[in-house]
Amino acid sequence: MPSKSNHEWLNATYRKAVERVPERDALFESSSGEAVEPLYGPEHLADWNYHEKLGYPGEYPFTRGVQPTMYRGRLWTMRQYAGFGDAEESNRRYQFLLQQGQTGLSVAFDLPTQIGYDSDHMMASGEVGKVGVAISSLEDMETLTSGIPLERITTSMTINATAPILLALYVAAAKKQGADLRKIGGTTQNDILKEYIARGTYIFPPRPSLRLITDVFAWCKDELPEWNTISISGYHMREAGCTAAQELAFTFANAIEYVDAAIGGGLEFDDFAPRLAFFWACHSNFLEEVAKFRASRRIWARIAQERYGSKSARSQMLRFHTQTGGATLTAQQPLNNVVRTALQALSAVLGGTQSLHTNSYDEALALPTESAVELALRTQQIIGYETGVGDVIDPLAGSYYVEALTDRIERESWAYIERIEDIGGALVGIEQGYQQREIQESAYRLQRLAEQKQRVVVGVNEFVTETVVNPEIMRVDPGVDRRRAAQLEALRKRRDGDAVERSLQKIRASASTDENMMPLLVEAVEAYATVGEICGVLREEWGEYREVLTI
Amino acid sequence: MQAAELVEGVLAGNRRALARAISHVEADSPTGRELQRALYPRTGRAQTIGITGSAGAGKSTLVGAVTRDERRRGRTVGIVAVDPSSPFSHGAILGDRIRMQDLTSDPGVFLRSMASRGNLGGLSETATGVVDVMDAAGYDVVIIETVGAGQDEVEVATAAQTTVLVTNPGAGDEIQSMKAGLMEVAQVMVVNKADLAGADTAVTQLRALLAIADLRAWRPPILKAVAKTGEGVPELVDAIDEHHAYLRSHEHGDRERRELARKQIVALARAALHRQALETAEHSGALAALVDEVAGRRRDPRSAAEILLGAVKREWGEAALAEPTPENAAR
Amino acid sequence: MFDERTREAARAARARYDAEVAAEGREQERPFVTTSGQPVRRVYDPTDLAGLDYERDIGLPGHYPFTRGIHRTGYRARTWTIRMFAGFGSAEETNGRYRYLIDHGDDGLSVAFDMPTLMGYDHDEPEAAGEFGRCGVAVDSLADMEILFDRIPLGAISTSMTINSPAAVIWAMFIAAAEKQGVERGVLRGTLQNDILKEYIAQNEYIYPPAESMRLVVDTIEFASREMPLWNSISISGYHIREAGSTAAQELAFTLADGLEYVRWCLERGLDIDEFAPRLSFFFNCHNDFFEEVAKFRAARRIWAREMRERFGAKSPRSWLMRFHTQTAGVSLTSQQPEVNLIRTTLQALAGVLGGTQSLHTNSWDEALALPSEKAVRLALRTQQVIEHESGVVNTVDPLGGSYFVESLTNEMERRCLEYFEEIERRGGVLPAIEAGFFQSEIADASERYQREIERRERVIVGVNDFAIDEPLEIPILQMDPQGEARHLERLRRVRATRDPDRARRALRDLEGATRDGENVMPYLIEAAHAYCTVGEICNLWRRVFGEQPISLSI
Amino acid sequence: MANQRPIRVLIAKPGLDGHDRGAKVVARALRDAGMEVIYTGIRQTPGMIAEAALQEDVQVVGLSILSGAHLELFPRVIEELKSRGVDDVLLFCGGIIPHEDIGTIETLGFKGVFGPGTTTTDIIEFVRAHAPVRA
Repeated sequence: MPSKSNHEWLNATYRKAVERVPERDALFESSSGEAVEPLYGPEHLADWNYHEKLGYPGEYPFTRGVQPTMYRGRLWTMRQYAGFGDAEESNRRYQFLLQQGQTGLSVAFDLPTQIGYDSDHMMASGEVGKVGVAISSLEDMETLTSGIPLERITTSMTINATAPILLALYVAAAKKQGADLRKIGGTTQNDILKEYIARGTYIFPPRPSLRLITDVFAWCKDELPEWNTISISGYHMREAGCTAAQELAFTFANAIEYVDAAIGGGLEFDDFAPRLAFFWACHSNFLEEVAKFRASRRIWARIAQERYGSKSARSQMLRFHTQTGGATLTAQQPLNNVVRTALQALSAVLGGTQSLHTNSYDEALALPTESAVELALRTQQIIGYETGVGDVIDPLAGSYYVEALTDRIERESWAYIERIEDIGGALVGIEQGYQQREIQESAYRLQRLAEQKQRVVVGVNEFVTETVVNPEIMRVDPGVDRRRAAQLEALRKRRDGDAVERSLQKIRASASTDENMMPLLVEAVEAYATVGEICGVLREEWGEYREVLTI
Repeated sequence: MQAAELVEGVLAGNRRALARAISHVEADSPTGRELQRALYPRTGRAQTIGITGSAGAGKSTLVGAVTRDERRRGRTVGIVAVDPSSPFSHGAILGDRIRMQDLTSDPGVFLRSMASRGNLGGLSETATGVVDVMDAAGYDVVIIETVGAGQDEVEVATAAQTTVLVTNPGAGDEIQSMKAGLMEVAQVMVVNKADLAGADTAVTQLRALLAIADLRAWRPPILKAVAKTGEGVPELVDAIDEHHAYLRSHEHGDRERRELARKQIVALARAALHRQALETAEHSGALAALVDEVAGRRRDPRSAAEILLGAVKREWGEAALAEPTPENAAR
Repeated sequence: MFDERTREAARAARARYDAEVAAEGREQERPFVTTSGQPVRRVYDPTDLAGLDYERDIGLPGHYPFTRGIHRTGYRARTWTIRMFAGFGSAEETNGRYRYLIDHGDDGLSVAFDMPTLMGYDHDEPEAAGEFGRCGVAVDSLADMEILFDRIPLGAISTSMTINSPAAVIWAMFIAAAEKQGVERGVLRGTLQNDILKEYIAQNEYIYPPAESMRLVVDTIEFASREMPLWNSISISGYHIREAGSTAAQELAFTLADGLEYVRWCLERGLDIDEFAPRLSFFFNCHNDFFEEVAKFRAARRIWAREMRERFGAKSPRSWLMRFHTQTAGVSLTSQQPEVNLIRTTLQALAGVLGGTQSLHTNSWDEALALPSEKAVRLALRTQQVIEHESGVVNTVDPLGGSYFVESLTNEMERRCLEYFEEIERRGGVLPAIEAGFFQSEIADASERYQREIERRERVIVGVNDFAIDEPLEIPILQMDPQGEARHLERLRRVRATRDPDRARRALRDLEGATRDGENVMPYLIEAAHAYCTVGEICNLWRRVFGEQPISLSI
Repeated sequence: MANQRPIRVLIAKPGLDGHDRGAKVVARALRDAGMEVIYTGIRQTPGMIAEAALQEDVQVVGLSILSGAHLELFPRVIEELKSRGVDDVLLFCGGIIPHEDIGTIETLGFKGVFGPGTTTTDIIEFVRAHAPVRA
């Protein structure tokens, strides 16, 4: 231990130095607005116990990583979120990405698909294929996955309200490929609670939505054992403006809600918990993000062990996907985004992510072009192959600052988790608008800081250049609406209408029971019932959720 | 659009004219006054309902549910939803349309959001006028929903014929501490979110309070409802209808309608007096001088207030002599 | 650091964990090594820091041994100087670029000179043919300097000049230009690279034999310590050693060895160490291997502090602390898929900042193809600004301090550096080692190993030996002003025709006398600069006096 | 105070996109600048937006969209407004809108197109400068 304590040093030496050359007029704080001290040293880790806090990779509490070998065994999965237009166009983009060295698929669906409208529905007008691919029926799913061996490539699907239906479609397509369902790997986001909080693609009220989610848990346990049934996501809450600690806390509060629902439905924690996955954002505050990832693993291990009495290490280890911060990208001087994304990607890797999506620099302007997507992928490859950071597991462990920050984020997160418990859990919080309000407060604060230039955003409120950026942008084929409508019309004529009707009636009947709906959904999509038709039936039975005003 | 054109439009049920007319009334502009004068004789047809209660009681959801029920009964509905203005910026966020999304594309419904605009009573001074314009535009039912805090709950009673007080299960403490006045202005009471535990307790507590209140012929019914699912809402609308019928037919009805008119006049006059008195005081310069004296501890605030009032009275005395019309007093 | 019990527990747990991983056999079968070939373990924990003493080895920022940085306030008072190296074509064009950079937030100038200037030839000499303005700006006389810094307040901005053999000459011209602006030399801030030893080792832009070159360097150091207290008289550079293919450990060791050599020469001249040592500065490369680079910077400070205090007995803390400039690695840039270089530069810049650099140049993504375009340079500048303003790494000092891996790697870098010091000593010191080609062959070996790894694809270079694509390049290439060279030569002709011939002749004669008599040449050079003597005239004078170093020296 | 008329603004998100951070930050900033903001929430059809603009008699309509469907949805909002005779409101929009679409959107009648990174101060000033005065 040093003879001079940090405290003494601050009071004597540091203060003197600051009198001579004052600190920059800058914010020395974390995303939660907590002060960052000038220096971290051994005294910050005074009561700190290595084994309690860190341990070894692959061992409780998994702070240092979930696999014993981490990236020395295999690099993270480079998984670029993509999808636009119709199934055929998106299939072409996937083939391109796989050729470029991407190692997993990540499907973006368009808003009508996410909200349960077929492409020819009135509400879908203008939105078909815009933010993702339009999928209404098994026919589309077959086209989407054509030429992609589903037994070997894992697929992540960003889909929530309609997740069970899209999963049913994926399974049906895999069966048609002749794949062994026991080998099918991938993830459905399937996280409805954060939709109510931040992302907005909900359909039904919370209770029936939770039932669908636990149906997926239970069904996959037996039928699709390699599938990650849910990706409990902090990403969108972070994008909506919350802090790093809130991102963890709100996500874990949601996780607790799902787990409780599943246990309430008769499942055993250790039976389904190994298939729970998480999804974090990675924003710009470099070391805070690393600390966040590390803290997240420790918190989940504790929740699993202490709250749910888990016996299995596989249930205690938090596996997560990361996406760099979309909200940090700027439309001004868009190439600066390459720099931001590279730094964020490095954070995620130092934090031990299992898979990673790097944003393209042009995404603040439009859908990413192919060359921008390629550059985003190269970012990961450079980190993976050229920087050597994957050669050592958890290389920042022991850093006074990083460990202190990891502890602090954990502490802040627990405080929020407890506050939500006091309210009555995540769902009650959502209904009261608690999480929404907290997020908006943080978002507003960030906006104010930027406007007062206390927070510099390069190229936006400082180092501004007047030149107009007009890069080549990606446009979805405007004919896609018409093409889709024709496809659906033809499909509806071709398929066995009675079989569709029968399968929909079964779904309607099961809506008010607690029967597992998954087999019925698989049956319906195999009869070529569409996403919109199935959701239409459920809308009639369950009604629709309406947002809570929280501003 | 000029006043005459607006009057014609409102009476013909033109929505755009109605919206613009409301803006004038809300702004208390000369056109607004003209409109109120022209339209008032054409009002009185609508059933007007005030919905009040504390924040989070579920008033907006209940308004939606009541509206849906009224629509099922074939009545058209105008809604005035009042939310608070920020005391600092005077701005407001008005979000009631969110909870009534399905109603906003129904041609039989007209929803207007209003900010309280920092009036002393909380409820916009002009809300009564807005209700009247909707009445004149031919809506069968006009519902006014208010911000749920403070004195405005009392004031809502002046804007509508039937006032519905909304509470929740578990609001025991709140019910206990309710001002007697509030109890007395409500003609219907409803325990919303009655699917939660404690609904019956709340009903019992309300009943106990009513027992000691100073009531006249009408005894407010106490109902239970779940606005979110619509449970109990038809019964609530029935109760409102009953009160409406009571006002029309019962011997006390006429007295109560006169009472309402009196309250409306007094409330408006009080607000106007208050505002004008302060304006006059500031204008005369008397206030600024008194502030100096009180701040300097040379005079006590109470005497200062009396002096101020004297100054106002003197100014008004002269003005009243010069132009003794009723309109002057109301300006 | 940690008590024995913690370490003991960690040792046991670690052994168990290592055994488990080995049994599982899921790790890739490849050597896990840094670019310096140093093996890295799969995981680092307190056991790796046994024997590390916080106070002795890490300490506080702004305190001996400066491992955590030289400023007590780190980047909380002032962030690093953003210093973009630039220069091309004629003085007019380069002056335009400087003013552009300053407009976009550059904090300090950094001048690149063209080959004739670097080699001490005027541009109308036959040796200069075809080389005008290619890799830097052409400067022959004070007349060029005046244009180069036109409308740039030299008293307010710091200027770094990458010049070695003719460093004293160019510096004299700079001082003269400032004096013509009305700025006194005593307030000038900046850096002269002036590091001749690494020219013999790696970059080969030397003119005179080592001993004579060293004398000129000592002259400048002496002059700076007496007359220009804010000036960094030398920037002892590992950058070019690294670019020539050395490992990080070699870069560190050879550079510090050079630094110590300069100190010895100055002491021999009779200078007081605490008078000149505070003005010595360093210049490092920052390459891809992220943590090794951070460790290199931290180790460099610690080694230098220890050498200065323990070996040379410097008393002033300002003599102990190592200040350095960093440039991201030019050799790491690829001409294939060049946009990808932006990512490399970003990561390297971050490592430089986490290592606590005092100033930073970030390369432009198009530099593997041509001189950087204006937009590419701006983006390189933005890279630093994003790190500074958005990443939060500047909020606390030495944020990686304490990391088992980083501290361990720092120790390892120090150990390897000290091993090289011993090796160099065994060979009789830096100059004999240069003459024997020791450094050169060490670098050549390392470089060859690196190349072999790439060719065998043991080392992946994204877009080069993996993830390659076949698409034509569309890069906006910087076009130099075609009239630049003619304009420059016309100016040179005019200078010779219009200067005071007697003053010029006299200045050169006096300079020659001072050179032969072993007097400090700086005052004579400044007079020669004012007299509009040219770089070529002065350097050729010295060529006569000192002789030329044959180029056969390196292997 | 009743004589002071705050500017009334409608902030709406057309289409199915649920990312409402920007819309809410703007709504809040306009509120803090003393305006009355009618906030409709997400998933508004062009008809709902136009109807709200009519009933609320706003002076200003601000639309936020990030899904890229602006060229489809904005013209329909304009159509719906016109069909209701709402022809005297100030229109602005924000979101992810490519530079090359700005011209088209302006031709539709949008007076302000605000991309990412716009300050709320800019939007407030814009609204104050251009909001039509209502007698």
